Amino acid sequence: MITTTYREAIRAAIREALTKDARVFLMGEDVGRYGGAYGVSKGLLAEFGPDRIRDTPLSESTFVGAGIGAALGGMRPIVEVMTVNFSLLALDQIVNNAATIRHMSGGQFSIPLVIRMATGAGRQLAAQHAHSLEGWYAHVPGIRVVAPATLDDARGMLWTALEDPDPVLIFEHQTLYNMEGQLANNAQAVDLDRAAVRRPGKDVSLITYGGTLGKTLQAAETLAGEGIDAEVIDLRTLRPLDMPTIAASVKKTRRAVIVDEGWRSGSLSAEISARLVEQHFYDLDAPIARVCSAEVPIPYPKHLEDAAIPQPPAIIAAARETMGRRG
Amino acid sequence: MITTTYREAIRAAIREALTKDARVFLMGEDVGRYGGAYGVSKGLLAEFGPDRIRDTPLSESTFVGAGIGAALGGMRPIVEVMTVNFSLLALDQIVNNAATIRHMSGGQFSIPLVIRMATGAGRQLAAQHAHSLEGWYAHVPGIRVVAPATLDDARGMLWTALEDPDPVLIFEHQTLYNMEGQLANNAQAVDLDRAAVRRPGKDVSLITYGGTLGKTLQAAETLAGEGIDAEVIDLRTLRPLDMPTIAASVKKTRRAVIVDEGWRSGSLSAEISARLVEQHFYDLDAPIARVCSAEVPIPYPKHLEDAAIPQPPAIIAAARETMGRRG
Amino acid sequence: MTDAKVRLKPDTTSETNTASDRIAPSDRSVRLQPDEHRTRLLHEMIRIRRFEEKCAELYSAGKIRGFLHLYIGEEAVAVGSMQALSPQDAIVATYREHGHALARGISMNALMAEMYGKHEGCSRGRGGSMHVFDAKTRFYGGNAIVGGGLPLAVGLALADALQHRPHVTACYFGDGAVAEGEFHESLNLAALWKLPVLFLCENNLYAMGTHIERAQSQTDLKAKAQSYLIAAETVDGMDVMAVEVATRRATERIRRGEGPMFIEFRTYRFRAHSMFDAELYRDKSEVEVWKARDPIATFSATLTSGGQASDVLVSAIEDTVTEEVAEAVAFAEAGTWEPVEDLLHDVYTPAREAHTAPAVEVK
Amino acid sequence: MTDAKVRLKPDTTSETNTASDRIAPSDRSVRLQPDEHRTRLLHEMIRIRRFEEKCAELYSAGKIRGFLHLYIGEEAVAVGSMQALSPQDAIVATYREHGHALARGISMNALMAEMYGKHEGCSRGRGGSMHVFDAKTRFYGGNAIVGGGLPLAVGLALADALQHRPHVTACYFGDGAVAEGEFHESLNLAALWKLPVLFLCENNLYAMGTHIERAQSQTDLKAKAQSYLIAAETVDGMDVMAVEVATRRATERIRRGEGPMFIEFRTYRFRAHSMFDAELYRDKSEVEVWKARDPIATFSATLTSGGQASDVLVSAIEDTVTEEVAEAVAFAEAGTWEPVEDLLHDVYTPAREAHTAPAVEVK
Ligand SMILES: Cc1ncc(C[n+]2csc(CCOP(=O)(O)OP(=O)(O)O)c2C)c(N)n1
Ligand SMILES: Cc1ncc(C[n+]2csc(CCOP(=O)(O)OP(=O)(O)O)c2C)c(N)n1
Ligand SMILES: [Mg+2]
Ligand SMILES: [Mg+2]
Repeated sequence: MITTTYREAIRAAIREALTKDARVFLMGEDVGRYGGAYGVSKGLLAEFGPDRIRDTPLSESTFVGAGIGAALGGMRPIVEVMTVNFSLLALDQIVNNAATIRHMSGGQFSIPLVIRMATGAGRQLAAQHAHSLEGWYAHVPGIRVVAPATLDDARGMLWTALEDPDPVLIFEHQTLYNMEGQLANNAQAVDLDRAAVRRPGKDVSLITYGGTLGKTLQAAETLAGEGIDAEVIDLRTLRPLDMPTIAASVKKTRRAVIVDEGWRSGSLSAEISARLVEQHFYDLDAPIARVCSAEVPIPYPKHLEDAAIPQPPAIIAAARETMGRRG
Repeated sequence: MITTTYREAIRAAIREALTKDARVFLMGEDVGRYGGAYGVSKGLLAEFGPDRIRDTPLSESTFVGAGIGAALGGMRPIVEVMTVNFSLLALDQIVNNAATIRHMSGGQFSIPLVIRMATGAGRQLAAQHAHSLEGWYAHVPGIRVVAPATLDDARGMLWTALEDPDPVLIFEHQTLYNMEGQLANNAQAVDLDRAAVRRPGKDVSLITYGGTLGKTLQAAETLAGEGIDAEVIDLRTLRPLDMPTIAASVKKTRRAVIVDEGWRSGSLSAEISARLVEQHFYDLDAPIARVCSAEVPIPYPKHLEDAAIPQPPAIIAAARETMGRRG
Repeated sequence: MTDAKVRLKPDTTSETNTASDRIAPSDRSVRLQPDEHRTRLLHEMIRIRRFEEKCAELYSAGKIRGFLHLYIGEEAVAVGSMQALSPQDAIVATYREHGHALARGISMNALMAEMYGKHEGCSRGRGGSMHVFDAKTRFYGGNAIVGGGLPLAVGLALADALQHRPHVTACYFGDGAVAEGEFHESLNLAALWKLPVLFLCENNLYAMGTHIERAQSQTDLKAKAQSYLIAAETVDGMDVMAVEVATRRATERIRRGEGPMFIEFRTYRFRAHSMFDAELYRDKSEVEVWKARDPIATFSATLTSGGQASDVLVSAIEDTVTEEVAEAVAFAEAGTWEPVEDLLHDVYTPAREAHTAPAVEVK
Repeated sequence: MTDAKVRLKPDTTSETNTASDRIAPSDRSVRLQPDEHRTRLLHEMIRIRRFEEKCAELYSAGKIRGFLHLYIGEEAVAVGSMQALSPQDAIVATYREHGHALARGISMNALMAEMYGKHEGCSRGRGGSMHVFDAKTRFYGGNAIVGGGLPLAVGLALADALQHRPHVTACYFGDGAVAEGEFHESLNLAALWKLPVLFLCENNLYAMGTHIERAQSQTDLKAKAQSYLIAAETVDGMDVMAVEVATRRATERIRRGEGPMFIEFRTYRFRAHSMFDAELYRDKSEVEVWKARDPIATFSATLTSGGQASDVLVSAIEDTVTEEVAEAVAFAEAGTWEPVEDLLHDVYTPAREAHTAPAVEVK
């Protein structure tokens, strides 16, 4: 085992991909000389040269679209968009081209493209840098959406994403880059299909992903102290959702709390709730609860940012309420 | 009463707004000489001149952004984006500016902007012209989203939207423009806050909006023939959702089917379902059902397009199942 | 050209574009069998014209649906420029791409079946008129988002460059697209990275109902390309030979590694923007002036008066084309509807590549 | 200038910019009390410099959080250009806007409180460093999306034009923003509609770590503006007087109704892009070369050597500024946190306008 960070784990994954597959290249704003806005690609330019570590001008729509074109042309591009907020400038390319070309061409062309972006709040970056829009992307047929929440996933999802013949979006929560932990020396590619039970439990299912996994695990520990044995599910894949894993948990616990940093209305949590009701209504002993972001652009001051996004106390309270207990 | 169309009703509303308020102007691609991609603004250029009916170059991000700026500068712009598909090019302006400037400025500036766009499938326009993304917009705090499904709303929502100090997005379903019907001679502005019960019933609530209202009413008629008395709710406002009206209906019927032309996963229907479960779990006698678009970019051929989007038989089947009856 | 029945399509199998029925790329003028080549150009333009006239009819008959954008009047651009492209070059077009598809060598049968939405269509019916795709000829659409194809073209060219393939990506778009931000971003990126993209702007003066004067502060579009230090030229898009010569010059330049190039073709659409357009925005007289420069009529007249073709030959071409169009309609009519059960096909690619788990150390 | 304690801020109440402490707009050279005016320019630049140096300190101390982008080195651009703007003109800036905010007349107290996120901040603490807004001075942000302000500026100018107000909208943005599609769309629209927008490009050679040579195929940015037929000029952004003179010329031109104008200011940031930047992408020596042209040091030297100011005066300015900054910090420290219960404030505007139901016939 080695001690490493989420950032380094992603870098190792990129390095591995560049080494193993000559078709892979990394492209985005400041991925080269600067080393990546979040320092992920530091050193890679020196190692792989400017053909494979490509700094782009500020032009999200075109460099994402060029990634689509390069994928069509036989390459395996990794496109980095600094944050999901800026990806709105490239949304037309992602939704109208990347997600549809296979279909519109009657299956003649696939787009083996990987797009990585940072997401989420927690660093006081305010209303144009802190949103969690991965739930939006998960709405779109034709793409796959994943969110690594652990070192293993940060290390292992990229290669699998690159092997996918269709576009895969990888969302990296801003607050995770510095997360330190242990990783196997021979950490490998991981699947992109299954949710993971990060903490087994029998009383209530806490379903989450990405940046809120840590907070949810924290909440579960506190709940354990109160005699509530929470199971924590890390979705990992946001599209398609791994309903069998979610359902198995909920069938066992008969209660669910979904924790999602998206704005509550229309967040991914709603979809999970709706599916559980459609398919497991009679397995549920209590209303499904959701802990999401408040319906406000993320404010700058720490106390307001903290209040705007999911925090352990709210998760704990929701779980308790689901159990019929009041705080 | 007069006989008119949805298209003409919107045109009348625009004309009225231009007449009543010198700050109002209409801007967008081909709204002038061409008369609007859907013919909505035909004749208005001749009547109001090029200062107030402004043809723009193809540059969605900038003319939407200019609408925001003009609203900041004291005007009351109506910006037409031809279809929601193209609005993805302007999404950065809508989400990162229109929806956030009031907040980021600490309430100093409001953006009294109205954006109209066509949405939806049904005309065989295929995968880049046929999507229903209004549910996406309904996810975003800071904007209001409405969907006129009737002549009265087509005629009456615009003025109220223009009076709103914040951005309002109006979604006009492509298939409704030719809808003909009766309108009062003195048709007036209508509220933007409340859902409407379009057909009272006691057995099951069919909740829908926009382009699928007609199909849902049709389904309700068929169901009536089978002894199932469906109540049909037209949401009208997608953000904020009028939960009291929805809840009142569901409390009465204890069953709900949500009909939404968005792709099923992550559609607005999920949010409604989730809220009903959170707030009315114990009022429900059956799982909530959803009838949505299939998870596929809309295909060109009619039989596949028809199969991809909600149709009366699917609505009927879902309602029956909710009632415990099989087809 | 002795047998007008021979279908003259680009050779999609030969390695380069020096096949005997094509002009040698290094030659600006027509050298090999010039009459045959010119007759082929005429033939290709007539194929497009008659195909689209039939489409208009079929639209009225309800056989073709959705949006239908005719290229009538602009045929010289697609036909002339395609002569300069090799089968390995990539094409990116717009929703007004029937002409490009035919000139590129997509069979009329497959194209017509696509117009119908039949499973035998070149996009298996899923795309329709606006979404013509063809892997064999590297035809990457058909794109119904104005400007949406430009970044794809840049990326395709990047892929060729990175793989050291000597191909050009030809990207067609309209004058309207020039106003979109993606035009700017794509020209800059292509120029910055010296990518082999040939930007082909079909300036037909209108974007739907908006005249270029009301869309562009600078209507000399080549000046825009030059502001990225991209070599640029304006060419008469009603003259098929001029189009061919200019495009050939451009592709040669690009193949020499001199980076992207931009050509503005001055052309005009004779028909409405789409089948829904009442054409309120232009005078009939303006249309008539341009119709006098009909690329087919003028080229045909040049050829016959110059003795390179006879009236007999022209009418033989017309006969061949009539037959080809009829055959395409029959093919489309006989085509099948994809079963509704297959609705969810082609959203994702069925099989992933073999998954070989890596075992590389984390540094 | 006799009393260095007088805070020299733009007059935000006077109707025009001919208030006695400003240069008459019709005069390209400094006419009224030139020494006082020049000293004011120096004072304004020093205010910005010391304010930001304090911010850097406060950032390290954890008082300021999020992203912090310092303007140090570029002060001449904001200070010089703001002289040419009237209080009724509109300003649109970027996330690197402290200098613009101060030069525009937003009080240092309110700005510092905003840096802290306190409720007394100019954006009530909601925005922070990147989102400075001020209705009184028509300061429309602060925009953390590169290029995102350009369309807003076009719209603000359109609103002025439609309301027959003689105002200019000044839109500041970086060299990096020039690559974004919105730059292209916005310049075209402003030029096409002849809107009173003054595009002020702060070319500091870098967009984060990307040198302009690696971002633009054409690095002469004025050539880009000219491709929209927009009058354009390149100006030394390290020379506050040159900046003022050029901007004044531009605003006069715009007020005469001649449409938008573009100025590229050649400048340089002495500090990192933001507080997270390790500056791997440039040599220290390059920074040193530019530092030798420090707009404050050079202007101060010019003034003292030319006799328009004395060392005593300069140190009096420094004292005043030190005091002002200390006061601003004290103000921010004493500021309050908005109650958490108010979290949902300012998402929507509380009251709608009076609703008068129309009774107009449908035609
Ligand atoms: C982004 C986008 N905006 C608007 C439209 C609607 N639209 C389709 S074609 C067209 C005009 C395009 O004009 P031009 O680029 O000149 O091409 P032409 O149709 O003349 O060949 C418009 C506005 C669209 N398809 N995509
Ligand atoms: C659309 C968008 N893409 C990327 C970023 C991240 N980013 C912030 S500042 C910056 C560089 C901008 O450079 P420039 O326009 O030259 O302004 P400067 O910082 O030099 O003042 C980048 C890439 C962003 N904020 N917005
Ligand atoms: Mg055109
Ligand atoms: Mg810069």
